[in-house]
Amino acid sequence: MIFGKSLYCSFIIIACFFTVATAQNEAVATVDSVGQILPQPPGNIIVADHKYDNGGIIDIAWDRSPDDPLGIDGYNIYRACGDGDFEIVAFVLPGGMESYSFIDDKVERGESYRYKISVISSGGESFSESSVSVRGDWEFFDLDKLNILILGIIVCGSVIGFIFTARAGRKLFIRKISGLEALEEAVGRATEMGRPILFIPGILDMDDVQTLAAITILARVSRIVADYDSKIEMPVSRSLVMTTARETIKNSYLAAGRPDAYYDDMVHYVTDEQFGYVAAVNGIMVRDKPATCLYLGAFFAESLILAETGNYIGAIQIAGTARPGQLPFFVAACDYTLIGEELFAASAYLSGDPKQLGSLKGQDVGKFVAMAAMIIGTLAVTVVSAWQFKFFGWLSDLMYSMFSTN
Amino acid sequence: MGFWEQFGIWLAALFTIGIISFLYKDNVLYKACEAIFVGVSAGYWFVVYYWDMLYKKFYQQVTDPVNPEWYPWLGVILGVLMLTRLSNKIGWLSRWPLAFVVGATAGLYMMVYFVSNAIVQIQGTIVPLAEGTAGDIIANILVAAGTFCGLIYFFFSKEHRGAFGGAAKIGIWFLMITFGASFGYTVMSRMSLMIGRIDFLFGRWLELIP
Amino acid sequence: MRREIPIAITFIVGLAYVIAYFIPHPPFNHFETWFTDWFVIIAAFAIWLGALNLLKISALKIAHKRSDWPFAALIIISFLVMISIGFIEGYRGIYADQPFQFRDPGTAFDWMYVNVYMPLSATMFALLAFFVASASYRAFRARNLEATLLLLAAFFVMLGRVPIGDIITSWLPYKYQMSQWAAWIMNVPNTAGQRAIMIGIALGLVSTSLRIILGLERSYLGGE
Amino acid sequence: MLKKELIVSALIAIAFLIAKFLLPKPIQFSRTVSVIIIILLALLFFFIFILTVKGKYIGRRVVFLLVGIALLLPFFMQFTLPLQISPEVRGAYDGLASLKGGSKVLASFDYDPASAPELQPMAEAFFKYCFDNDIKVIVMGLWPQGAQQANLAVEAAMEETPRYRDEIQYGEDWVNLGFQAGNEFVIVRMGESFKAMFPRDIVKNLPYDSIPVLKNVRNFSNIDYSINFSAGKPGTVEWVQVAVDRYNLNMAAGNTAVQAPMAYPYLKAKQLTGLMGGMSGGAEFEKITGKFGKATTYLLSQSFAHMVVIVLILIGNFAFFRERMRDK
Repeated sequence: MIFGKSLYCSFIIIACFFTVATAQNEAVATVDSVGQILPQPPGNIIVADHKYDNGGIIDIAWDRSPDDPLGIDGYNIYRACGDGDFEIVAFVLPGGMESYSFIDDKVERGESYRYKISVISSGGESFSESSVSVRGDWEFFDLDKLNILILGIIVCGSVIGFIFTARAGRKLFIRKISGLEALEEAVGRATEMGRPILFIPGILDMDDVQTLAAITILARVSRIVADYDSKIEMPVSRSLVMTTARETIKNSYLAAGRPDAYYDDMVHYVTDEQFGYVAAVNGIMVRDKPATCLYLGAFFAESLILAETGNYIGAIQIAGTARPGQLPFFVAACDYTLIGEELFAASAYLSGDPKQLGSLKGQDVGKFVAMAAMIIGTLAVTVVSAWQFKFFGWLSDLMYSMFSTN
Repeated sequence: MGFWEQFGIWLAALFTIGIISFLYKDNVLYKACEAIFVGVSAGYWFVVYYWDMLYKKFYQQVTDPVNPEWYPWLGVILGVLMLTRLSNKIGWLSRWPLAFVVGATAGLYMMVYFVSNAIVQIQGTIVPLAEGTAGDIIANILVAAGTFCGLIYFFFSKEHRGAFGGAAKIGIWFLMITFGASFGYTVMSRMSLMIGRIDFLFGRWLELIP
Repeated sequence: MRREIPIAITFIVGLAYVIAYFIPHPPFNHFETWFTDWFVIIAAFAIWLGALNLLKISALKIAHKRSDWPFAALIIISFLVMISIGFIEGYRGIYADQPFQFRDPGTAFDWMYVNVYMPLSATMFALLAFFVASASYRAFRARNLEATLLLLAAFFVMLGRVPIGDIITSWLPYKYQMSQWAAWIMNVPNTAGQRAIMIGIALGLVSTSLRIILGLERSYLGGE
Repeated sequence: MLKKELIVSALIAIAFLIAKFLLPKPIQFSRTVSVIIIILLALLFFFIFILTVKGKYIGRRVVFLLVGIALLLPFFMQFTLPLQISPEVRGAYDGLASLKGGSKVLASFDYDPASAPELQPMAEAFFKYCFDNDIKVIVMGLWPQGAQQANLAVEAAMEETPRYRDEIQYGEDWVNLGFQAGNEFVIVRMGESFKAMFPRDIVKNLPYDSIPVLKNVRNFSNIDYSINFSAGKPGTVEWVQVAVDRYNLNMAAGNTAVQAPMAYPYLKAKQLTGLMGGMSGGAEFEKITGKFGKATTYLLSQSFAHMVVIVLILIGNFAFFRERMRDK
């Protein structure tokens, strides 16, 4: 019994050795000399230069060997450079897929390569045909992303374009944003009541665009505050935000001609930890009873706690965030809420600076493009699919490819 | 169960009760828990930043025996510049790393959001409306119309009046339903978290839960 | 110079990311790697600022014997305990025969994490369950049409996402049961609303980022 | 004042100690007792309703107590709730079920223990399903604590099904690459090479190339399917934006309920194949995979809590409308 098994094994080993040794000869035998059935070779080998890379990658794909489902050991990938000999570059384990792919990233740019795939099973190894020769090329620009470049140029171009139009002195109309209209009134009320204004810039660091938006709004708000001779209080949860906010407020006071009224402790760091921070802010709210609370930036679970406490102390509350999950709490509990894009628009709006307003107009062009694309695309696709109206086929294809990302 | 494991469970139970006691009123136990929390969390992040960022991303890369990298040094220079904040005199130097952080954020987010949030979502709305059952068709039309009206609400350069104002109004309704859905899910999430704590307190600690 | 160099840095770094998106080969594809690593290294330095600030504030409280100074002392102690454990475990792990990481299961750091940090943070988070309930009772009112829509949507989603919703509506065919209503709200109006918000946010973000990269928006450097 | 506080604390401590050492364990209510409790709760709410309509709003603490009771008592009751599988969860399951043995799944654990009640049950069911169906799992984390949660999930699966301890080989059937700092940038760089981001695993500290399951895994193109358990940022949004949109990864997501609504547009735009939202998503996933766990147990409490919130909103609004009617 044992003797039989080892004999059987040695036959396989010899057979394997034999086939590997004669690998160059592309001789594909289905049955070898000792009656072992060789696996059927994989077929349909497709080799292509990896698109839009540095030239050092070649993609290889092949259909599985018909014996794959019956149990094989795997596939060997052989590569030959130019007219050279084939060498093993990789071994791929079977994965039960219909077709396999491999990315060879060890090729030289500008050289041509041929590939061959072999399948290995207990019956031995059998080889596919050699593939066509492919050169590893490099492309400068990723043409798959051309549509994104075009759309990007349209949107960014219109933003920049309107900024320049506005700079040239053309007057641009911007609708009222009620939450921001109320801002000045809210600051005024705080001044009348002799109570501070609380400014919370969210709980994320300077690496979030919402925090950046909040800081730009702070620049305008603190200017109003300086003009009204009111008081601003700003606990923050990030040290970077603290230093940035201090500089911002200092500048506003300088611009308002009241540098003497500024002091560093208007802005103070509490802790990075979300709930530790919220607990501290809650304490400040209950103790100092600010007349106006502004929550602008990136908020998470604390939105509810802040808005509820603010409600409880009877402050005017204006909130704004681009996090849809927190908006309901602000909408339900605050007097005014800036929703999503309005938060980003706020700084431009408040500045009244034509350049900044121009960028809002540019954003509207982006929205217009989006809406136009939605209408045209949807109609074209609907007409094509519902009435098989081929005439619009090109249009629906165009819309799809224009907004595809792969 | 070893001593440390048992002790840990008792400690965790104490902290859990300490925090929950805040619901009754602010008290000494809660204040102590909060202080420990602030200290431990600050320490936790300090250590994690040290090992995962300074050690892994800087030290290990520049001292790699096979191919040491040079570029992390530049990051360390920027990081040290950050610390100039501590000085009033040269604190302005910290604007350099800040400018780097802001620029990287702006550049990356610009592309990422433009592609995933704008382009892909616009592509997502381009679907044949008249396909499937009557319910599907209504749903398709509602999604398209809702997105459209929602975008109208965000238009800044036109007054919300007349038909345009009407569409903006419908847009805000869609937004409100969206917020309602978010609200519902948020409630769900918060309740789940409390369930997790109750399971710990009454299950793992008191062992009362089957 | 104090203003120009930062603006130049922002411009170059921002532009490099945009270019790297479209041109996928050296040197541009290295930028992402480099910038990522620099970014985290800067963050690792920045936390020193925060930690020092925290220690300073707490130390001042103790020095001035403010009313809650024992808690300030507790903050300092727990901070120091945590970082000592973290550093000891980290170095022990590096020089051990079987190298391990400071936070691997079985280390003292992991023990602190599981038995101190985690129960505290999870319970803090869980308190929101109670606040949500209290706010539901006192704050969430159907004051106008918008608020009514919000509450109705919340009502259907909350009921539909748990089996009770379907039990209440079990007399209806499955298609019209509560979970289906909730699914419909999520898939139709919620998707539309989320999409409008997402597209709007994307455009707002592109425009804000553009203003920052071009140096038109520089309040992060301290005002105009 | 302090004396009163001390007495209250002492009483609470004694109550807990009694519960710990003297009560019979575990406690289970029979069906009749459960029904009686539910009826009593309903009566209590009716009483609150009457009070509120009369203009006497109950205090915050009473509301807190009610919520606490509603969350706690269902743990001791024995009802099984009928559960329907939603198409979102089915989508996530179908993606997994269509994989053949030996397929490679990338699982990113982007949450911390605070969100574990919602996401851990999904993760456990996921591992159990993969282990039973010979699906290879490559674990990583964008949150520092995520990779630890994955270890806990595997440990829990092995505790429950001891045969896994023999059948499942670390390194061959699953691997934990650990946490890597850098948020979405990590995903960007994984698009080029996994190895550059994760030179070694974290459980046995083996070099990337020596791990059998990682053989031939260079980047996302060698991954058959992926799943992401996410509680915030970085998480599903980042994965979709980078891995799915740039590298065409097939992906399903398990999200906390707070996150889930934001993921729906991605689902609708087919950037995600499926979505499991919160505790109920987890329970559905447990049901469809047949790997029952905590989410199913928790669901009764969850249902009770939702009912409490809804009833409170209704009572509050009823009182609000009555006041408004009276004012007119």
